[in-house]
Amino acid sequence: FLEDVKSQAKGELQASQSRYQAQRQVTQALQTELLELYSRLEKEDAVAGAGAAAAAAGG
Amino acid sequence: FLEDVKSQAKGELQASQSRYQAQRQVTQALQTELLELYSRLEKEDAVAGAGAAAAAAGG
Amino acid sequence: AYYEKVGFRGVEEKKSLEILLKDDRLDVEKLCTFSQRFPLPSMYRIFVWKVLLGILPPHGDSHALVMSYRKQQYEDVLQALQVMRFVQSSTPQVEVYLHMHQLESLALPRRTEVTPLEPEAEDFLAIARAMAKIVESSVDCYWLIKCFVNQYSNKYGDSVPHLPKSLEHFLSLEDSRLLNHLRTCNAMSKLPYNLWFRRCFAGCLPESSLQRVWDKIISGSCKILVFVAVEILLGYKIMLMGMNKPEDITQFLENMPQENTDAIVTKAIDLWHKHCGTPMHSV
Repeated sequence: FLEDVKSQAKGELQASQSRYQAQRQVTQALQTELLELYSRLEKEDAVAGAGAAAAAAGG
Repeated sequence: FLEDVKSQAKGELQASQSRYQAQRQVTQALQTELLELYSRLEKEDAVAGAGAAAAAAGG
Repeated sequence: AYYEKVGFRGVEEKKSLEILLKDDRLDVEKLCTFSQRFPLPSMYRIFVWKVLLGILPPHGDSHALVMSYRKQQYEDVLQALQVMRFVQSSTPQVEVYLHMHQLESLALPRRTEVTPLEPEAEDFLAIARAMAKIVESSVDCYWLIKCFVNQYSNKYGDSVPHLPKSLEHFLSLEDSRLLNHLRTCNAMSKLPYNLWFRRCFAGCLPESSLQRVWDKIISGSCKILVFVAVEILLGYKIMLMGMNKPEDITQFLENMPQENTDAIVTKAIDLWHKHCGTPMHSV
């Protein structure tokens, strides 16, 4: 009977842990995506900045 | 003793659940940030597009 | 009389399965044995698959709680993909399942790179398409696809490369003339092994026949795949004997007629029991 209680608890804990792990993988995926977006933004800002500087020098 | 095992199992499950909740808050925050970035990028793209169109019309 | 006997057996089998399913704590081993020996009644199939694949734990009392976790996990992953714009309302459901699985195994492709799908992803999609026709609820469907694919590669990954050899062996026992013909026209190395042994006949057999094969895979045998392949070859022997180009043979088998597949699967299961024995633990 004790084994029974233990195995039931184990089943529930495993499912709960799997839900937690998925959430961690979601975090990683979101972080990767954010990093990519930030580097894209930085590049665009640099290009825009260079463009503005060139325009100012030309004008 | 059985009560002991049960309460230990319950404790472990609760710990797992609260880890999940914490991780979930992290992903929620990341998702919000991501949504903001997307809308910023879209605005910049729109501005850049309009600028390019104006330049083309002016040239 | 034959049908009476089969019908009677069917009722008896269903009763013995119902007795197994009444337990507070399901005996997974006995459920495996049952599924290896008998066809699963369709009303219990999805439930039994979920138990055998560990989506549901043995304890009935935990099922509601565990299923709520499973559902939440499904929704969490899906929501993240929507926010990341990997998934839109126009994305076909099986591709949603694929991206969810990729995210969960940390293998989400970079979206900036438009790369053709890996063969594994194509296999996943084929299995997902078939599962989606068998299972209605999308939460159940995703979990079943994911656990089926994971179980298959973890448990049988090492055996799969040997299945073509095994097919050759059993075909030589059943019909050496057909085997010789296939060898002579160099078709043995070009049989649709991916479709048969990596996709487990998803996209090859109609779902009504396919699910009876998957019963055996889920409950612990990948060898059944070999016997299904043997019976397909035997079933279309006359056609195959008339073909000499290996590409014609492959082409025919990849687009196999869908008519007699139930009979093919029944024969395959009999042949499998004949060669590999029927599990005889008490049920």
